[in-house]
Amino acid sequence: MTAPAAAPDPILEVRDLTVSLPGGLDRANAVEGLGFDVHRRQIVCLVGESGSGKSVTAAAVMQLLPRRVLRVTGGTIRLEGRDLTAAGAAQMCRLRGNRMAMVFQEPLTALNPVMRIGTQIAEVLRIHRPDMAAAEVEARVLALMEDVRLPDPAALRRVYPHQISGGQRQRVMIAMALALEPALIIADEPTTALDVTTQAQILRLFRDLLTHHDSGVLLITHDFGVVADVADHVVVMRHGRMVESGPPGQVLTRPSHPYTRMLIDAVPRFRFRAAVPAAAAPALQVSNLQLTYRSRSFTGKKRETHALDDVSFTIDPGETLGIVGESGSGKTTLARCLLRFEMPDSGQIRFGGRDLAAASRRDLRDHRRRIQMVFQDPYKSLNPRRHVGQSLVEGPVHHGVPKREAAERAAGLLEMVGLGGDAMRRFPHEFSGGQRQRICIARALAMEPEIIVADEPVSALDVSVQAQVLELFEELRRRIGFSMLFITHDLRIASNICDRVGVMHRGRLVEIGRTEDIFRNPGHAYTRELLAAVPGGALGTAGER
Amino acid sequence: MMNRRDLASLLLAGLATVTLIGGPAAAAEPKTLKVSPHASLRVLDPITTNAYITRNHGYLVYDTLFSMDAGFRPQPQMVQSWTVSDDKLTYDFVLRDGLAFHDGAPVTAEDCVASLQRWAKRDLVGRRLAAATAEMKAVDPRTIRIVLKAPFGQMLQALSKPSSFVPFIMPKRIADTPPDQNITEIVGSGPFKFVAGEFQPGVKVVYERNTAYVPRSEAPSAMAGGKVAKVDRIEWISFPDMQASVNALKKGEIDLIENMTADVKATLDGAADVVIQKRSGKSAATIRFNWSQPPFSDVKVRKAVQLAVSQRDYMDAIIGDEDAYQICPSMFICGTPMESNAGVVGTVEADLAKAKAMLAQSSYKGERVVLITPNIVSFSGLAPLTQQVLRSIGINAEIQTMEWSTFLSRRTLEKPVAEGGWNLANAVFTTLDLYSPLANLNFDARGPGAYTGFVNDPKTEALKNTFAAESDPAKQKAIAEEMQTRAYDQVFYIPLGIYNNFAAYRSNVRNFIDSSIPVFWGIEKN
Amino acid sequence: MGYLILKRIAAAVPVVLVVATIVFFLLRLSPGDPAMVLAGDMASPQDVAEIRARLGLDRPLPVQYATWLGEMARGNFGVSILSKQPVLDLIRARLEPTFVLAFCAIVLTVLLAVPLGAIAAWYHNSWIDRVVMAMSVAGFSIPAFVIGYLLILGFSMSLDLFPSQGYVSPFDDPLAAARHLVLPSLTLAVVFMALIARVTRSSVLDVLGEDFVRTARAKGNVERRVLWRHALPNAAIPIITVIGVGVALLISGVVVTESVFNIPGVGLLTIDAILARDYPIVQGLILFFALVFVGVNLLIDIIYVVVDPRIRY
Amino acid sequence: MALASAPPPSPARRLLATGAGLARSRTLVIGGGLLLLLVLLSLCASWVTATDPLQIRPRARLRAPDWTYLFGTDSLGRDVFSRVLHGGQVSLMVGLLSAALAAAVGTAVGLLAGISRLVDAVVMRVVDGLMAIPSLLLAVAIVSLVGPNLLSIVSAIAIAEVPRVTRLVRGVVLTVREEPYVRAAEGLGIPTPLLLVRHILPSCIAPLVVQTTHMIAAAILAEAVLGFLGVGFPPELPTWGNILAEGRPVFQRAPWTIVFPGLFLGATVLAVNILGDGLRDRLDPRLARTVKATP
Repeated sequence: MTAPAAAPDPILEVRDLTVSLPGGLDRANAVEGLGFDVHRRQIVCLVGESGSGKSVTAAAVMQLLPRRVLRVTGGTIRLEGRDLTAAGAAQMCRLRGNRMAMVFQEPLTALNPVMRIGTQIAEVLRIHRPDMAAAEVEARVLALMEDVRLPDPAALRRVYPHQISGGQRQRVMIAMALALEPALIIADEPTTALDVTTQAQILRLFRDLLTHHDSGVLLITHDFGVVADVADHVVVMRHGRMVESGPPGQVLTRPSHPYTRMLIDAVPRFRFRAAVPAAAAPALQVSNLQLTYRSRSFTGKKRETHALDDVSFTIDPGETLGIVGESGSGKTTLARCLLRFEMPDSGQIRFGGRDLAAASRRDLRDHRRRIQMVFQDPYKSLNPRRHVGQSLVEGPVHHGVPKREAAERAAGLLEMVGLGGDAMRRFPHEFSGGQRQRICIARALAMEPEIIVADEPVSALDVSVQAQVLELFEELRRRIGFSMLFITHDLRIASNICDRVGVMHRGRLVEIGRTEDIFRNPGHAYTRELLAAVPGGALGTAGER
Repeated sequence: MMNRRDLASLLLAGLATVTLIGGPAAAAEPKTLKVSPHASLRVLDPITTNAYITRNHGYLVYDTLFSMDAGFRPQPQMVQSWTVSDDKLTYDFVLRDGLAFHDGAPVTAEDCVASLQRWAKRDLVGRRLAAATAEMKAVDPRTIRIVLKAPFGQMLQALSKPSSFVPFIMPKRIADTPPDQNITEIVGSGPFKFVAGEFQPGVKVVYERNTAYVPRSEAPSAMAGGKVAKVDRIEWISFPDMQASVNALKKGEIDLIENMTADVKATLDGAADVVIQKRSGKSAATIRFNWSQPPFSDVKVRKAVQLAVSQRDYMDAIIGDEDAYQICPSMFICGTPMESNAGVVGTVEADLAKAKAMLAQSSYKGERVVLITPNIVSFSGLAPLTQQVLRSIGINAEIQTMEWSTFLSRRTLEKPVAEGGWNLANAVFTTLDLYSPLANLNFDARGPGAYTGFVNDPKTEALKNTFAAESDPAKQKAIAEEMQTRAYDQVFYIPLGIYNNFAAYRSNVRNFIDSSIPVFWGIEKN
Repeated sequence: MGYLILKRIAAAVPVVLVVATIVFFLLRLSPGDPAMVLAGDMASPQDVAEIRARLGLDRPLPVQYATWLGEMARGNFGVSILSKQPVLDLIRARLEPTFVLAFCAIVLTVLLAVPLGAIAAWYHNSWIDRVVMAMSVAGFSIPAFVIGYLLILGFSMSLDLFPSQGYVSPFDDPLAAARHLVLPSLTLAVVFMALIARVTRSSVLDVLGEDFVRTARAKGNVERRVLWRHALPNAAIPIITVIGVGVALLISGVVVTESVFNIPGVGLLTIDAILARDYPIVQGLILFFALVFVGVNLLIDIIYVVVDPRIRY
Repeated sequence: MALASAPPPSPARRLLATGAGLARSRTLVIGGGLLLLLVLLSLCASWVTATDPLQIRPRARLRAPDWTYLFGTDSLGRDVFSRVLHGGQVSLMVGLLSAALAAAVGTAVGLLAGISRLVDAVVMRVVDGLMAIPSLLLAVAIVSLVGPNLLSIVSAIAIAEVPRVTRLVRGVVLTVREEPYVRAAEGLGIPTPLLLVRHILPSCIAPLVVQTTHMIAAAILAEAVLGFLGVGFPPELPTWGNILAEGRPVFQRAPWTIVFPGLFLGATVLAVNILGDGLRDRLDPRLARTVKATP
């Protein structure tokens, strides 16, 4: 229908797209009046915070919106000129996987767990090319696996999704998406669930594939780092509407909309703190901590996982020590050991003149008051059935503080973390994620701890909120002066908040030292690898002094 | 009408016959009678248990020296002839020809002596006989001699004792088993053979015709007369509830239901191809008192209850069908030789005013009395109605329902209620339990240790001894009447009326002998 | 696999031991005296005492327990008090009808309830879903004996399609056996079907919310194939688990069903034994049922490994 | 552990949960209403009918329903209507008490399992053992051995249900224990028993309520089955199980002796189950997931 314009025909043409929400919500439409194009061999990034409608847009294009809940009520979606909003169910089945394919965020759950990966890749071919010979299908599957650089395709196609790593799973997803050379690949946060180093590899793969294949990519992300790395065109969304769009160079460096600017400014970047003079005696001294998980597989083989392998470090009073590393490196286990949720096999945790690792149950109670934790997920770390006041008062009261006094202090703390005193009588679900994390911090502080262990305290938050919470940490530390063990996977965040930083890899602390020293002159190969993988390298350096 | 399933089972049965029996027998189609008995057969030894079902099983497999006819008279069965000495102390019994056990061995006098001795250790009448006996021996292979110490007028009644325990004759090697141990091999000389290989306790019992059996020439009458087996095979199939067997009979899945109440019978009225027959044997419901404990140790309290009872109310409430019950004050049951109305008090209609007056004179002070009852169907209406009767004259009665076995052990306790004892219990008997003044448990008046209730009346015991020695029927009757008058006066127990049960069978079944005990000779199936 | 089976068997031993202990003390500590039953109506106290001594009922409880456990371990489940036959023989003689009945009920359930549940999940909140769920609730709410009687009244007495009672072995006469099995299997299966349909529905609903189902759709699978090829195999684990746990339900059902349809199986034996206070049989039966339960669940653990590659022990 | 920012539940998703909950409350109303009606009828039995449920009328047995005897009379001439209503009191009480007992004991034991691994191991072995005994059989065995009375029947039915509750509660305990907010409370130095009661128990309430309603239904049925098998309450006590058992032999002759108590029993169990389903839809947090499932 549309007459070919001067520019090559877009593969995907979204015009005036409106997806309506059921009544009774804070807004009427999940997506409103959205329009953009995707061309061949082009990566278009749809970027925005949670609730911006970017995922709904992807589902709308695939026509995979939840039935009876979300409906396309306006606009057109054209795939290679065909209007998808008018396509029937059978026609959509023919198009999906064939002319357009999708890669999802969490590759573990997105793959059928009880089907061999080779079969899952082959399924796309079997559905859309029913007359393809079995040998041909097999050959194509192997070729695809080769294409996405999966090792040893012949063996790997017989295994199940749980037997391979996250990165490999995502490669399988991509192989499935590429199977029939679709015109459009939609990738919904394809790297969010992956470790940084893997994320970098997968993004590289996306870029490379465009040089071999003729597809266009619609990539959905919340991460401006990713945008900076791969985008050919950027669409920024907020509350279901497009805020701004353009080539990345323009949007990232000269954003025209204040919201975009705010988002970009909130992206953490390397920024080191001034050095703190060393103290005479450390607040906490960990030496030779060792923890090994043993399991026995049903073939009788023993499997050992060194969660902590000879870990030693100290934290000075008032100091923030960062622990960085990828998932499975033992960061969280370390935190759990410090709070004695987990019992180390050997080693010492010297704190307040006593060895926590050997403390009795009764000693433990006293110690737990002096060392408090802030958890990753603010949605799960407050008891949903108790109001905020109760959660804040519970600990101090239990340790002998009179109720009235504890309540007064709690109110003061809420004030301090930026929430009004009326927060005391409200329930956690009435607060946003950032506010809840503030409450969690207040709860920890209510115990007047000497050390706070913060386990990925901002990674579940939107970037703009992240920045605010990090600022809060800084401010509180200045005012109260506690020591902190700050666990994060994000080196940029670590650079902002940590005096010193330790790098963990497979249970070992491979390197520890002043943050700036480590990041500027990494001594260990793994640290170098981590630094190289930080997304949005361009942005990162831009933020550096 | 024959449907496919019948055809299939016929074919199958035919096939089985060919393979199992083979030869000429294969030509004739075996006649199998499928019966729903009143209970599941579990214990096979009729001397270790007094269960009716085991007794009925005994009548199929075993034979007896004498047996009782429809007029409650003893008739010779295995015995050809007998003589009594003039002093009435020596009896000689001669066995008839052609008697043989199922294992092929002939029946000898020795077998009979061993069997009688085993029986006499268990049975009440048997014990009485044994007590009166000086010697019992085999004079020759066909002659049994019993020498008495004192005259025993009930000799033939004892040897023909129809209900448990029955003096069945079994091979000596088996009869030598101690009477409290179950025999393991079921070999008799009766008209049917027990098929041990097909016996499944609680499921199925199988009997085959004893082709070698020589029946007497007389016509069958109750347990007496010629026992001619006319079906080849009898299967007793257990049913968990009555309704299931009624349905099975309606559908022709079984041929005969041996025993059912009037209520169940009513559901079969008008069913196609089903014949209903009123059974001549009757059941008798009773209230029994615990004499060993107050308040019923006081005869006035017992009399008060006696006056408050109406047999008609009981019969209407638990039976309902007027054709199926009978108001019968006779303690030896109407229709038997000893039936009499001597000494009857109250019973038919209640006289509440008189009852209350009697109670007022008694030692009853309004204390709680405990009525124990087993949780089985034939008892179900008795206890609630008894409670209602007692309450109507101001006796505060509580029902305690329990397991049959608990009931049995509980009612032997002579302790106060507070220590686990009891005050009242309902009991149900059959004609055969009660027609004989000697065997009638309601007249066990030995006091402590006697049959449950512990009736204590030496006068009655003395009367029974006189009765046992007496052989003149007229005098016997007079003694029985005296016993009944005494029992009514002292209120040994209260009879609540008697009722009939019913048998039902497919219309192709004929000649089901009307007997108190269901017997399976004479019966035919076309 | 061998290691797995060994390990599971080892884990089952304490369970069986616990059951044995519970059963022993439950029965021994209760009132009601088996010696009394055995002695009968007119026995003297001496008779009863004699019988009690012969059965070993007069010895101290711990001694009885130890003796009993030892006998059990040697496979001697004792002798029925009433019929004097070895308990093991009695149970063995009753196995076939019960297993045939249970097998038919399970097959019926899997063939009917699983598809019904899956379809209900697929048409979530539609009238089909409501009908299936209503049937399932009703199945839970009507006692098995009522269902049994209704089936007999309708299909046996009125329509004369099936026999009203009894059992014919399928090894003797398959046709007659089938006719005899239809109504009892249905009766037994009703509760089970209600349970399985329900679990299938919720399990499929859960799976339908999983990401890989979205992936399957994104690949261009038609909806039917998404349900049968992707959702159902993944929903299998909870369904199989419930089939295992449901065996207990089936055993309880067997007791009632066999009693309604007069099927000479283990269930009928159970009722008879309990009503007659036949201790050794009751003990043997409860242990037997526990073994069946443990065995079935062991089997299910093995099936897990087959259907779900993620599970390892 | 996960490095990703798990996005908070979108408004759409939250809306879905409440929306569906409202739609489902219809089942709550139907189940609750029906149950309320039946309970009221039973509780007010003495006002609804003046007839004594125990009064035997020798010359009015097996009367078909008419205006004097709404549901007819049984084989002893007792008024079935009065018996059914009065029987409801016992049956409902058995249902409530057994479910409450099972829930209480099961919860206590389940929480106990949360205290330490050793306690857990011991408790779970016993629970597994109880679980392996078919519940009906266990109940039949207990009642027929101890003797039938309210206490024995209620506890027999309850014992059979305890393992299920224990497993349910233990499952919740083990899951919730790992929740950060419980960890946080533990970190505050709250001792384990208080932790169990204050922070973990409330999470058990919703599934427990649902389970308890279904247990009430199961218990009412169990009482009926016990009655049917002849090991229930003493026959002189009118309960639905006993009324059904007494009607059994005369069923084909006097169907009203079975039909009316059967209807009441069925309706009550159905109402309780529907109520349970309604509650499940209302309270079960998994509802959110089921909504997401809609294609």
